[in-house]
Amino acid sequence: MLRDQDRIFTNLYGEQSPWIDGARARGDWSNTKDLILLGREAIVDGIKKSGLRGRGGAGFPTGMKWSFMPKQSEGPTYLVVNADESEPGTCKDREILRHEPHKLVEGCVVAAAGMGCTAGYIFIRGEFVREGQALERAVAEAYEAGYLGKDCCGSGMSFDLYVHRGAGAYICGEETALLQALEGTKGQPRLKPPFPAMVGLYGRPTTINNVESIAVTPTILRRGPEWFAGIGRPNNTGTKIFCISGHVNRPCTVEEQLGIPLKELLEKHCGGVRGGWNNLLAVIPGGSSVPLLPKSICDDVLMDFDSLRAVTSGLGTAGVIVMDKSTDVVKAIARLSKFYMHESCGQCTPCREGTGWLWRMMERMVKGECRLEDIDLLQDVTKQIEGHTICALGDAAAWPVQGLIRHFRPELERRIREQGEARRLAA
Amino acid sequence: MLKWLSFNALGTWLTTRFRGELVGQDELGNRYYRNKAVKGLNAADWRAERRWVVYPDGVEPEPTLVPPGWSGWLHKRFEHPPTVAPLQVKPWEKPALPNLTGTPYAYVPPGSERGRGQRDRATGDYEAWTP
Amino acid sequence: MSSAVHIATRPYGAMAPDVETFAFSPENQEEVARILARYPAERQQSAMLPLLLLAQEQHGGWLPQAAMDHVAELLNVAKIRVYEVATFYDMYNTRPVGPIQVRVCTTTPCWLCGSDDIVRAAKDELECDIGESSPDGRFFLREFECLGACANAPVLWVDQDFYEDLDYEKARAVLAALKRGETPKPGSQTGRQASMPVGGKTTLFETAPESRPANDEAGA
Amino acid sequence: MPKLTVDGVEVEVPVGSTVLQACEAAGREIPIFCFHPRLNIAGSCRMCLVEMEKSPKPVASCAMPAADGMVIKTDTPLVHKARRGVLEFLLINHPLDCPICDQGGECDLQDITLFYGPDQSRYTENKRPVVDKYLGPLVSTHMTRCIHCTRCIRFLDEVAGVEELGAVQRGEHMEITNWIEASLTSELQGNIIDLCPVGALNSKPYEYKARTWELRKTESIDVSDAVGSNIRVDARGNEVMRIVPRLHEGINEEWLSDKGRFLYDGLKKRRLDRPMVRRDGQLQPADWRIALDAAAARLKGTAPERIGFVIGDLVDAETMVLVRELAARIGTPNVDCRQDGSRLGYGPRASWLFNSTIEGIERADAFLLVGTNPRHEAAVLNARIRKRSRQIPMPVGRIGAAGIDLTYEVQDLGAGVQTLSDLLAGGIGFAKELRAAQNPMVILGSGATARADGLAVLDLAMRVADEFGAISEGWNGFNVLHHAASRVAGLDLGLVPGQGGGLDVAGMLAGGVDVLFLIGADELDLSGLSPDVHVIYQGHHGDRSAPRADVILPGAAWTEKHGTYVNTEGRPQRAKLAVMPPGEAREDWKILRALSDVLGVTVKLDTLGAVRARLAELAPFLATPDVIVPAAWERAAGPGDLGFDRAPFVSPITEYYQTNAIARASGVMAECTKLRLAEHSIKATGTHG
Repeated sequence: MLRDQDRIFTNLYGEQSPWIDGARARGDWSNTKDLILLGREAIVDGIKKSGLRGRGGAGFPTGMKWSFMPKQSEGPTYLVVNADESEPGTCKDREILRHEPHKLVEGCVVAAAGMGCTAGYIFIRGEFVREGQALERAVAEAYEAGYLGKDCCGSGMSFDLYVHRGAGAYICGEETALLQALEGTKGQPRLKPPFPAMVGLYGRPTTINNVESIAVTPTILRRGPEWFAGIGRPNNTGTKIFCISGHVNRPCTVEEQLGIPLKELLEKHCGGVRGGWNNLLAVIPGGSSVPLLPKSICDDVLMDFDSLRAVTSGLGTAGVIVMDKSTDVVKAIARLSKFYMHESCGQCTPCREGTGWLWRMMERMVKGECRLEDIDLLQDVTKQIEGHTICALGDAAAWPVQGLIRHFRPELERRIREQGEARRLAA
Repeated sequence: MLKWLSFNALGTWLTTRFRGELVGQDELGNRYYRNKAVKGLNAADWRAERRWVVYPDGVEPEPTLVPPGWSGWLHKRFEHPPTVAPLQVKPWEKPALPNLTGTPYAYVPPGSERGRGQRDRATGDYEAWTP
Repeated sequence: MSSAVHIATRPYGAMAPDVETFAFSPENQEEVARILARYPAERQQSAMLPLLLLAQEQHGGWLPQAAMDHVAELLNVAKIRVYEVATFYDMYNTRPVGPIQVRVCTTTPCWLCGSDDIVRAAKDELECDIGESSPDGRFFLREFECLGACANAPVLWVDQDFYEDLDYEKARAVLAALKRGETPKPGSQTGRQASMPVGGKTTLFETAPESRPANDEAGA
Repeated sequence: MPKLTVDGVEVEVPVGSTVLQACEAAGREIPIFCFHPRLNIAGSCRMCLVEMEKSPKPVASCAMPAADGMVIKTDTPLVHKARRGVLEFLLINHPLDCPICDQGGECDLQDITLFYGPDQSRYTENKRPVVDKYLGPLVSTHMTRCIHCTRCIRFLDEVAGVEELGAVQRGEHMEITNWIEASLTSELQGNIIDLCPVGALNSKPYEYKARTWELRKTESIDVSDAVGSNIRVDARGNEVMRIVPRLHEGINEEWLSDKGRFLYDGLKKRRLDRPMVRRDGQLQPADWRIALDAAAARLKGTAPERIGFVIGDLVDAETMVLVRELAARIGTPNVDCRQDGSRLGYGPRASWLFNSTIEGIERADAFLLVGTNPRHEAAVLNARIRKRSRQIPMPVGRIGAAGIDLTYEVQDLGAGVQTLSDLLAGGIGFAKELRAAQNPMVILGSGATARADGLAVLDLAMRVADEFGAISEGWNGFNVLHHAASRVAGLDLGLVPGQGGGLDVAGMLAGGVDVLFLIGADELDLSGLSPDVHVIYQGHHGDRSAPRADVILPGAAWTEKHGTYVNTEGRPQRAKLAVMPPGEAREDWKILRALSDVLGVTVKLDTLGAVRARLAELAPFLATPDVIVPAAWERAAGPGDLGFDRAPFVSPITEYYQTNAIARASGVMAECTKLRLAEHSIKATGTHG
């Protein structure tokens, strides 16, 4: 278990003041100028060495992402922070935004120094009204303290940071859709290539990072990349905020090291599964977009990118959704299908048409009002969506259903049989 | 009488002569027959009996000239001929007309050139300018 | 900053009527200028989302066409682009609805924790169905997708605040208070601190020892 | 030049090509819906997925830039499965109403489904209903058929420059709409019908009128403006059912203006289908013999210099050859093909041509529009200017009526001649921008030349062109934009009164002639004409001039004859006969040929070939169809002491949909006009209120 000294977000629960005094007391802004003056290469190298992988879901190495930004560029380049946290099961960024906003703001400054960005936008989801207000206050405080603006922390770097509120669309968590929304249009993902590092916000080089990825960077640089790399497992280093929801005794958000066993995570911090470990049915380990895991796998799986990939799931955003045996697992996944249907942007065909089809079929599956062959049809439709869309929402819609079929096919068949039986009896 | 000598008509004449029982005659002179009651030969049901019409001499045979009542009897929609059970005519029924094909009163579809009055507009028509 | 104050500033006590013309109020004009200043001069279209939110706020919770047209004019974009945006995002209402917007999260994490009860409570208390405004026209009830507070499920979002850790009675109590014009305490309704585990935290003792709960059982 | 391997075939494609183009270069056909070579890439239909080595997912070939060393496979199980999948998704919510769909037979979805699609549906849920939208009198919608390719949105945004369509809502509720239920205001909106790959957007006038396979297709030329857009006339029996554009990179690409596309219903209305002669003050039907005799009698009994010929805007070059011959034989100098009163036609040929050519617009880098509203005078050409303005930042200056939206940014410099001479003197800021341009273009419209001081304005404009470097090696930036389809041919054939005494249109109307022979000339104001003047009208529509005529000789409209039209660039093109002229109407050149016989001054041109040979003799540069013979640059001789008129330039087109006899007869065009006027009045009250 992670030692308290190694936790980065020490005000995760908002027990102390989130504002600038509290932040300073926790060590934020202490030597930001030195961090900025490390220079681009050193900052990017440090992040690379720390092994930090993006905390937004895909797990792409942050240092490498930063290194894609062009070294020489005429005109502005942008840092965009993705605070459009809407993945079902995920509530980690919310805690950062309202309780540790200065970590994020400081992270923006450091990241801007590392990539030579001239301006930054934090795109916060519209639903987070209070969180947005907290963040805006933190930005204002940072401006007042001279940490932002023409001469950041006295380092000579010029960097402006703005908060932009979204208006309710899950798809804006996709980086290019987020840029579209930031540019004042519908949040429909752009085609890649060109990648945002070349053509991003306003056609300028842009890097988009998750809130958590950015917020941990000052601490990493301050305590040294080696410290961060020493936590967790190889290639899955560092700490991570886990959000545990659903059927646990004490749902919570907690910062832990990557690679903690799922069982330990649930038992240590959440008081275990409701009704004991044996009452566990399934766990969605990384936000709604990853396939669920049945109990047999949950017993000993480790919570990190590679371990979960090995069991055909993913760490995603580390939003752990726990379901005990009282759960109608088909209905739970059907609700996710509805979510994806509702949040599909409608731009490309497989997602626009396929998500609706999936949901309708899932609704019938819940009641068992279909034929056994329909399970294969369902699987086929998910395969037709997966990998054929512009962005990853299509995949995200397909995977939970695929996971369900993979692990709970007998349950689906049972329902269909029973419904058929009931119908026969009625007739 | 000679035209009865054509082969078909001869058969009808013979049948009428030997088997037929006159049931009645309508205002146009058509005479209606059915099988004579022959013991053992007649069916138990009236629907099984044969019924036929003989048109008057010197008139072009025209089945649609058979009045509705008799027509119904011939086609065994009614058991009894109109002489016994007159046809019930609803107030909204129009009088029956014979087939008018080939007569000046024949039906012409709207727009036909043979119709009286204007031809309907067709595609390809244009509207000429008139001062 | 509380929502009661906020609601009181609304121009309409009940559902806002459709209007022929729309203009930002003088105090909102300043806000408009502040918003526009965030974006490069030739990229003013970026302000579309915040401006529409502001317009909706001003017009009591929904966007009449006049407001959308006004924003289009302000940003010098085609009107259809504004209509596209206003219908794309979930938080805009393009038809008349009640000014106090009650949104129940019903996505899987909340559903697992009993959001069906919350929906029922809202229907019972507001006397209207999902997607409808209450009979007095003050409330608009709708289902919402994941609100991002899953550790505190189930969640109810009213105007600016989240009401967390609800059950049927607590949800009714919150809504009843709102109906009376009061402002219930936002956040967890069970008195828990943010998303800390119920009954006390399991981490962060050394950095904040003063808030260590008495009945610490996590260490066991 | 990136080299790729497509299905084992190595191809080299230009830099900036997409994988799709590379596949096509390798001879592989890729099915597409949303992609259109003239529109921005959407990449949203996902139909064009191909397999790329080293990519875990199939890639959208339309959006993927071709790069060196790519290995593309278009014929693998993965690709086939992807295509089948996408098609199945497109079809689940597509109504299978092909038997009643206007697109049936020319539908991309039908064709592609046939080749790549699933053979049966596995979809058992309900299909999505979508409410149809109102887009005006030209475009009808069947939104359930929409596959959301967004071509229509992109066309209106990018090419037409009118942002009026959009996709509202999201996910499966996404709908293409204009939201406000008003008609579209573009002059190019008809093209979205062609662009729509399914039957969601249809031609409203053509709707449910015919099936594509019943139509006889004839290649023709649009005469509604002087652009000479290439069109195809689709006819069934003797009726023109619709008009669609043909591809011509040099002229209209693949677009067509709405007037050219939808005026055809005017071909069936108010037609002159039999000769008429005025007796007892009434025009009465007559036969050809009587009508020709009546015309000839008046012509013979009048002194040649008291006879005048005016040629209308829709007249083909062949007819004009006959007019020229006939007038010469009669001995009258009073021939004019410029019924709008334009002064062009004297001096070098370059002074009345669009010398840069329409394709040349894409090489220009600055524009000066003088007395023209290209959006209404030549909608397709205007789209070309817009296209260029989207390619590079480009100054466009306008002298003439200000405030008209041309769909690109325009600097209004002034209203009249004064501004032009100020510009020449360098007294306007725009002069600097114009001078800085490599290939500046001066476009002179008829608003500037159809005035008493037209020649002086022309001279001034030519001096501006010379002065600002519009004339250089390989670039002639002086352009005249006509709006009458017949005009350039008329000027090329010299159908203007000689400077030595002939009367122009104004002179003829002012009492200069006793017999006025109008050949399709309907844009004249005959109200002031003396009642003693004998008017012979030869044409196809009972429009403005026919009621005043004393003899009417019914001619053929442009779809009813073989004719040569010369567009504003000086490009001769041939329109072919698509349907027969109505009633007793005849091809125009034959009428004049017959009249010459009756007059006793036989013009010995008996076949179309002979007429065309004569045309080639008279104007050798019109001999080869579709070939522009560039005109040498030469400044016209100074116009002498003609004073300038201080009045502002006014575009000759006040109502876009009503510029010729056919359009005025058309019910569709009338409806468009009505709507446009209604909209104007709404706008007017809106701004005033």
